[in-house]
Amino acid sequence: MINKDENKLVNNEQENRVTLKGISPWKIAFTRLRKNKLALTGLIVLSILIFLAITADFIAPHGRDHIDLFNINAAPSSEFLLGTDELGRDILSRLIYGGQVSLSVGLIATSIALVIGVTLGAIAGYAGGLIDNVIMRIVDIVMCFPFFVIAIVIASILGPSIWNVMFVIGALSWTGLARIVRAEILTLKEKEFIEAAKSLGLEGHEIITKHLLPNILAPILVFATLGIAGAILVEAGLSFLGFGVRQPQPSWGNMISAAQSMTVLRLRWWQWIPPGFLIFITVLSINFLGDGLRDALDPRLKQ
Amino acid sequence: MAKNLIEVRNLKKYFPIMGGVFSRKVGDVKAVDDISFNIEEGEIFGLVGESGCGKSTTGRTIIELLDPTAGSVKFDDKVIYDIENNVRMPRNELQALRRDMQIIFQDPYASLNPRMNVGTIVSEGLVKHKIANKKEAIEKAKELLELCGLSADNVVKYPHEFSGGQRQRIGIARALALQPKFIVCDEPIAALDVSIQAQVLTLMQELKEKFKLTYLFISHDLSVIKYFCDRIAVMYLGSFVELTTTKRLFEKPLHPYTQSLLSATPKSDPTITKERIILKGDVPSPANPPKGCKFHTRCPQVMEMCKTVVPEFKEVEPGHTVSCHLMDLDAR
Amino acid sequence: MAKTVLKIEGLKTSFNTTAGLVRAVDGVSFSVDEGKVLGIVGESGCGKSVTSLSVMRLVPKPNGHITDGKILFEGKDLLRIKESEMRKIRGNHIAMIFQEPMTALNPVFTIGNQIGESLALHQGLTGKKNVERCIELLKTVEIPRPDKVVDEYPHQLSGGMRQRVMIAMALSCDPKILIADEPTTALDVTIQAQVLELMKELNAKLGTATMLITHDLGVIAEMADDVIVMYAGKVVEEAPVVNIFKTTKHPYTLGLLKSRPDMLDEDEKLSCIRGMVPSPYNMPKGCAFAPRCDKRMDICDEKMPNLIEIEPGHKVRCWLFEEGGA
Amino acid sequence: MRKYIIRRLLLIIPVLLGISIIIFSLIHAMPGDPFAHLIDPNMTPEDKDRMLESVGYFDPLPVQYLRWVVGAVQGEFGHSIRFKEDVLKVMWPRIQNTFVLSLSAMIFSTLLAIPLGIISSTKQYSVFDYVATIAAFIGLSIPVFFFGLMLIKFVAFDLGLFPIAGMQTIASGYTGWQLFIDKARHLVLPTLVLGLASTASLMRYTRSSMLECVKQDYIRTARAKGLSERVVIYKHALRNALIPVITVLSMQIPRLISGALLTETIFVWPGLARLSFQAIMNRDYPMIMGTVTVMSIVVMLSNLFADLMYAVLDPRIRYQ
Amino acid sequence: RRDEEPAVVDQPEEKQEEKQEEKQEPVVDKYGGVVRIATWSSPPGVFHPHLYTDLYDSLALSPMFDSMLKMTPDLEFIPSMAEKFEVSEDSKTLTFWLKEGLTWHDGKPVTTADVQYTFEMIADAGYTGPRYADITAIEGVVEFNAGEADHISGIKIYDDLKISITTKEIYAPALADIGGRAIIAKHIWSGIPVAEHEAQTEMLRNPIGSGPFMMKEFVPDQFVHLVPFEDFHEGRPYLDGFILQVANQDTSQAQLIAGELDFMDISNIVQDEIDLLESEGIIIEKVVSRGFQYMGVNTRLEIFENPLVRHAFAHAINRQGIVDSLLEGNGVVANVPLAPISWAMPDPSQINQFPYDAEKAIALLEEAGWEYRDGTMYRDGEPVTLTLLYPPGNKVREKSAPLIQQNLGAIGIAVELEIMEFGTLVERTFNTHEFELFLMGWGLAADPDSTSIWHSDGAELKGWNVVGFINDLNDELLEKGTQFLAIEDRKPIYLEWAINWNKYMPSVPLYSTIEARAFTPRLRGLQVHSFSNYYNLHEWYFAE
Ligand SMILES: Nc1ncnc2c1ncn2[C@@H]1O[C@H](COP(=O)(O)OP(=O)(O)OP(=O)(O)O)[C@@H](O)[C@H]1O
Ligand SMILES: Nc1ncnc2c1ncn2[C@@H]1O[C@H](COP(=O)(O)OP(=O)(O)OP(=O)(O)O)[C@@H](O)[C@H]1O
Ligand SMILES: [Mg+2]
Ligand SMILES: [Mg+2]
Repeated sequence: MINKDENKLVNNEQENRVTLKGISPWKIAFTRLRKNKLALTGLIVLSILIFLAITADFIAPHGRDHIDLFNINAAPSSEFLLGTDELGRDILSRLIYGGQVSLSVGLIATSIALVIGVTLGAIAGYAGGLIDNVIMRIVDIVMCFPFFVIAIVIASILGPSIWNVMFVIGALSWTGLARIVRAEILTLKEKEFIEAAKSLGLEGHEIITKHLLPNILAPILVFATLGIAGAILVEAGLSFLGFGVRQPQPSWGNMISAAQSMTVLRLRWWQWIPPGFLIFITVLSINFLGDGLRDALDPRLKQ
Repeated sequence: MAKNLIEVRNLKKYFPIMGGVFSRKVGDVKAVDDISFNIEEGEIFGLVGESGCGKSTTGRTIIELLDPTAGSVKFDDKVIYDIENNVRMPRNELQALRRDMQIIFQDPYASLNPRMNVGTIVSEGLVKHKIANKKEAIEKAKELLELCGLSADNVVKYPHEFSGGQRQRIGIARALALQPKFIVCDEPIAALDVSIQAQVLTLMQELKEKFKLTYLFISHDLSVIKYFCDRIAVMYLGSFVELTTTKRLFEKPLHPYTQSLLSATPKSDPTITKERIILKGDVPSPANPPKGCKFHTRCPQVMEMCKTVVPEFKEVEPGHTVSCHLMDLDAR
Repeated sequence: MAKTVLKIEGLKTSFNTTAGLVRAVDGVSFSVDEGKVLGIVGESGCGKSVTSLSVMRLVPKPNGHITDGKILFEGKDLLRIKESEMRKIRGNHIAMIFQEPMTALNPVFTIGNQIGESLALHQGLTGKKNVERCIELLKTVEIPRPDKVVDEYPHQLSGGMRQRVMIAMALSCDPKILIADEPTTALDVTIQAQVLELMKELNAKLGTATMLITHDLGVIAEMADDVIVMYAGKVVEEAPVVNIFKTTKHPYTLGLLKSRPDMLDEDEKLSCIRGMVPSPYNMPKGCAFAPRCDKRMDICDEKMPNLIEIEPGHKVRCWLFEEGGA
Repeated sequence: MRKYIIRRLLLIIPVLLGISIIIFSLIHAMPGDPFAHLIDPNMTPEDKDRMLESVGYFDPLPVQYLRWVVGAVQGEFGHSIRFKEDVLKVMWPRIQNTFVLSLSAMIFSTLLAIPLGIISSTKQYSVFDYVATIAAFIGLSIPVFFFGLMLIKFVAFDLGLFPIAGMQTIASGYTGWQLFIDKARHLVLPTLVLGLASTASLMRYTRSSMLECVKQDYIRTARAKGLSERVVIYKHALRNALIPVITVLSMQIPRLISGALLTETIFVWPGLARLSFQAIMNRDYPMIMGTVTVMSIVVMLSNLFADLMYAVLDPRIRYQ
Repeated sequence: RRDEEPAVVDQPEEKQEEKQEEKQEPVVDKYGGVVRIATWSSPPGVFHPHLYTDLYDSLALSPMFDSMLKMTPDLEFIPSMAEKFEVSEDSKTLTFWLKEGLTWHDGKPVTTADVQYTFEMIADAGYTGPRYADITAIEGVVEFNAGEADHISGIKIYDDLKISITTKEIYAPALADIGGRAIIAKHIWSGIPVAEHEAQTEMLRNPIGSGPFMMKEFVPDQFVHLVPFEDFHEGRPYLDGFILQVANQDTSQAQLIAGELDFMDISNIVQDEIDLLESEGIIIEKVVSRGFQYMGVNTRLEIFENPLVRHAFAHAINRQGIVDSLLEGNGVVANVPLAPISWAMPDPSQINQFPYDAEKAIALLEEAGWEYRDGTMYRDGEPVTLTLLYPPGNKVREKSAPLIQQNLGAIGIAVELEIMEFGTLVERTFNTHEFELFLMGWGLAADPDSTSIWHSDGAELKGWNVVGFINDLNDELLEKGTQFLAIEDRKPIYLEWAINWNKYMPSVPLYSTIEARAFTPRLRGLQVHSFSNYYNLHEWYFAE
């Protein structure tokens, strides 16, 4: 008989490992993340940016779209801390508001990509056979779409708006994720715990949602963080081509692309350095955070 | 004689090999190729053989985790499937029946979902089959864990916080949660440390007695099988080559493969020198098994006829079935 | 008496991990004689592999360090020579066979390439001679169609063949010492028998001193001349193989023997060692085995016993046998 | 292997069909017509309709599509409305230019990223590693057009090291070496800009792949043979680490081709991406279909190439 | 060789002196050098003056093709290929005498048959280009097009050099539309049915004209390289080559300074940029634009029916602000749809100026029955929200959109901005009339006649009267305006027309810009011309 004695010993042993006791993987991930200085910095910077964007109405020193023809291209001063743009609008205020667009484009476009990519990838991987084949051909098709061509076509069909930008980016960038998810699920579904779940009588969708998806969180998260950064850059690129969000709404992307001339580059640093810097630190923070999260969630990095 | 809990008839499981343009099927891996046997209620039925011979596949196909290719399986007098007669247990009935048939896996790490806590893992089946609500199920899980030698407060922990032996106990607790009659044990101790193996074996033995369980015990380790099982089937390349009681098998192994298997087991005493039958070569691929007797390529006593004629799997004495042409010679 | 080829004294190897210092090998001493097989047994994590890697000076960097001790190879302390000098010894005088034949071979190079590499390095064999020697070596380890196999890749071979390739590779430069780290764990019974048979033959033929690491007592019984039993980084028992099996002293060794069904006598019940190996981060203060020991005494929890010789050639680390213990 | 390639090539057909149907419907759903930009008060609506009719604009869409498909199957991609030239002929020089630019960007990023990644991984957590990591992240976060303008401003204009735009000095009369150097000088900045993001990600990939490989058992085996650290890293580890890296590299081909729009625009590089952009702006339907088809084929071929590279580099796959 | 030095517009005093010095140098020294000119987009390569549809093709075409007459910077027509020309008494017939010895680039002589062929090609039923409407004023064109005649009855060839062309009625733009029409070579094209001309890619890419330069090399998306035509009737051009080179507007200034370019247009003058260029010694010549920018208002919509509403918009939008701030003074506020350079441009005192005045705007709207309450404008009880469409590309226009939004917002009208790519915008405006407000510009010809833009005939779908201006007096005056040849006769008609237009203001004119040509100081001899980018190209030369 496995007696009480044995139990006690087991318990003793457990107590010995105080450090690991009763901690969920999320908490462990967070603990690890906290140890990763770069990732932590990324998290803090992002939180600040998001906070600023959300509270823009209260903290922006000037109106977002207020045009002041008497102060066109003004250099930074006590009134306009970061100067004004070519219409005399306050750059600082527009930067704060611009975060709303850039960050939400990043987040929402990536969410769209996540929903499509994870769903299709999971179904393809789990179902296999004909369904898999059909889905993978769809993936192939979408993957072949030249991004800017489709983005422009859709923008001119639907009209330019922040929602369409999000939709376009989301609808075109899920293919990589679908492939990753499918590949992960293909290997994962051979794992014995999936068979165990089957032997308990669980149905396909329960197995996908309860057992498979939680286990591919790491690659999904990595994709998500990279995707957010990518979407912000893509919005900037679309703005450069004139297909970004519509005026007068600012985004960091259209602010920096408004500064696309040599004159501005040469003479008006306040028009391009701040949005450039914000895009840069956002992308950098997200990348650091993504890298940190991946490490934190990697089960192989047991410590 | 006890009643048969499991009756397997002419079970076959082929895995298709895909290839060529448009990934058409170009062949089969005959992982399980026509096996029949019964497992009596309360019995521990051992299944032994080399890696890749189809042991796991047999175990999984019996409880329909894998789709069978041919044959029939009866469980507790209910037909789970009978491919030839196109009988299949309806899905919902099968789901319900799953409560009675469970499986314990070889790799205690891979068989536990790393993202679920132990309480959820053990209670999942209870919730699924609406035997208990979530809260009750967790209580039940605690009981089961204690029964398997783990303290109840472990329910909030995650698999990675346990050692191999403890994880295997969690796996056993999960299998027991639904109070099954029959458990397929697929090499449950192979991945464990020597000193832990004995713990798990002992636990399984106790549970069997306590819950009147029937085991299909799969292993490649003859000494464990010998210690643990009542009857043993020796498998080679998807087929049974010998099936008899443990006692008979170790006293008088008839098939040359069984003999060499027995002699290959490292000796347990440095002072004894054992006569060895060392087999030549490797196990052939089940995708392309040898003609005639599948063992003839490695058999030390191979005869001409072995290369062409498939030996019959027949009873050479009561309760001792062998498939080898040598038996015919002996009879003569 | 045979010449001692390798002598290890008070070897200590530890790892810096984020969770703390792990003393993987904690004061291990032993010696290996020419033509003899020294078996090292113990449970997973007890430091067997780290011991052998220490001998090769291949403890994973940057975490792992050999902190103390001597490794005398033919009287020369390997821990004091230059890395370049050590490289000349590795693979040449001391060769190693690893646990996992599946992963220990580089998947992208041919067998011939991988065996030939050491031949070229240590014996200066190149070109056709190199290939010929490779084929010859493959023949020695009884690989069928060796002339084909030289040009094949590891994944094209079965596990047993791969392990034999590893052996061939290790033997390529006629090493004085062969370290085999669980050479058959990953193999099937019948294949294991083949490989063990082969190793035995080669040992008899070449007279190489061998360190055979395993957790399988059966393999030890089969192969070893002398045995050391390790537990939690320390040697707990050391004796000729017959003594280990017949006049077992240490409770841990005894437990190991009793937990294997094949070591049992007829009708004897399986008995198990309770609990688990202690976490390397949290070693008990006294005897590491004390928490699991049936014969535990109070002193066991307080002080680590010494490894003492109780009979000629038979050493035990247990308070049961040490003066002042019982 | 050959069967596999044939199979994959055959699979391109249904995918191309799907792509062409979708793109065809999309571009015709787009408001506007091929002569929309012709705001010429001297032209009457009838003139315009007549012109539209001459390019088949008023035919029912299925007819137009079928006409296109039937032509395409025979290698006839139609006549560009804007260029009044065969679509394939219009594309050909652009394809070459795109090829030159993307090849050079790929070579640049490979030559830079792989050594950096290796050094970074062998010196994990060193100052070099951190600097390289940060540099890679910077590379991943700079908008392409912005980086391009900065380079033009500081490198080309202020320092005068490279020409600002174009593919060559026009009517320079250069021949032989001079011509080559002239073209190479024009290629430098676009290459930097286009290769930037791939360099950064490739470097990260190489680094993590190397780190992974160095942990493998066969590296220990190699060391146990007495091989020097250089051989261990550059022969045994690198060869394995390169397998995923090269696959990633070949997967970047499509991004280098269709994603080069911004780079091409800034540096006035006459490539395929800009051609397709202009085709869209001008509703040059046959041209759009042509460029999209070419790009799709390139994407699929490079996917196939990636898989083949995998098989070539990894004997485990080769023999399956 | 013509040795009279052309008058150079706005040439500073000292440069004039320089010129004089050079004049004494032997003329041969002027020869040599290749001029590199920026173009923002590549010509697609349809180098046919009557088939091209892309503006950028016309840039390459103008040095290669010649016409019988040409327009001077003072908008006068003088002979080019013609030796002389004559207008008949009834003002309906133009007679041209070609210069003797004119040849095509391939050496074949130019004759009146080529002129005839040029018009017949455009009038052909199979013609696929956009210029047919230009010549329908000629007698017999419609019949020829319908296949009812073998030749255009209005065109009469007397001999190889003399030809006359007769219009159905007096046609004011005849000199431009007939005399200014580029002549194509009959011997090149006549063998091919007109319907198939546009499929002759090879011939389109290698045009044979009679202009000062001939095609050397066309590399799509990169450049067009032209070389001088030795036998040009006004003498071999000084330049050894003319290169039209694709450039990026954002970086072309740098290229100009770095010497990668010699000449470029600046359509939106940014003072800082000009300063930079001038500080590097680049010469900037300003030219008044030939067009104007406007805010189109869909007068078909009930909400905009009342002219007062349009007036209110004109008052509400700070047009002077746009000129002063966004254009940095490089422009003028527009109040009538005419180019500032046009002779028909009325005196500012003669028309309403609609100065920036938000109060007035509100008052006008209230007069029109709108309601202004708490900072919001209501119409029929609903707050007014309008959508303003505009295309990307023109930076000042892009910037003016948010300003208009803010200005209209100040009188309580919410405006949504919708930037859309040009093709889409054209669909929404010209092709379907589904718009409320939009921003666009008109580039005009030298002649003030804008019948096609403002006549009520053009108000249907796809017509150019996109704002839907329907006004009898307007139609009448437009028709009358072309029925005289002499400017003195036409001036009062167009004045009346402008006043009437200004009164109804079917769309809000915003501003006309001043543009500039920037070129390297080494480039000499050029005359800046509002309507022609490379006027007198054969006289351009490089100073050492
Ligand atoms: N899903 C599958 N698809 C294709 N072939 C399979 C699959 N599962 C198993 N096989 C093949 O079937 C044969 C039998 O496999 P099985 O896992 O039953 O062997 P086993 O006896 O359990 O071996 P081991 O001791 O290694 O677990 C093997 O050759 C294996 O390669
Ligand atoms: N690279 C490493 N970093 C940290 N700890 C290590 C490392 N390698 C080994 N260890 C620790 O050293 C101890 C001894 O390990 P070792 O590999 O020698 O065990 P072993 O006896 O060979 O076990 P097995 O039978 O599993 O191979 C273990 O506790 C292990 O956790
Ligand atoms: Mg198995
Ligand atoms: Mg080990």
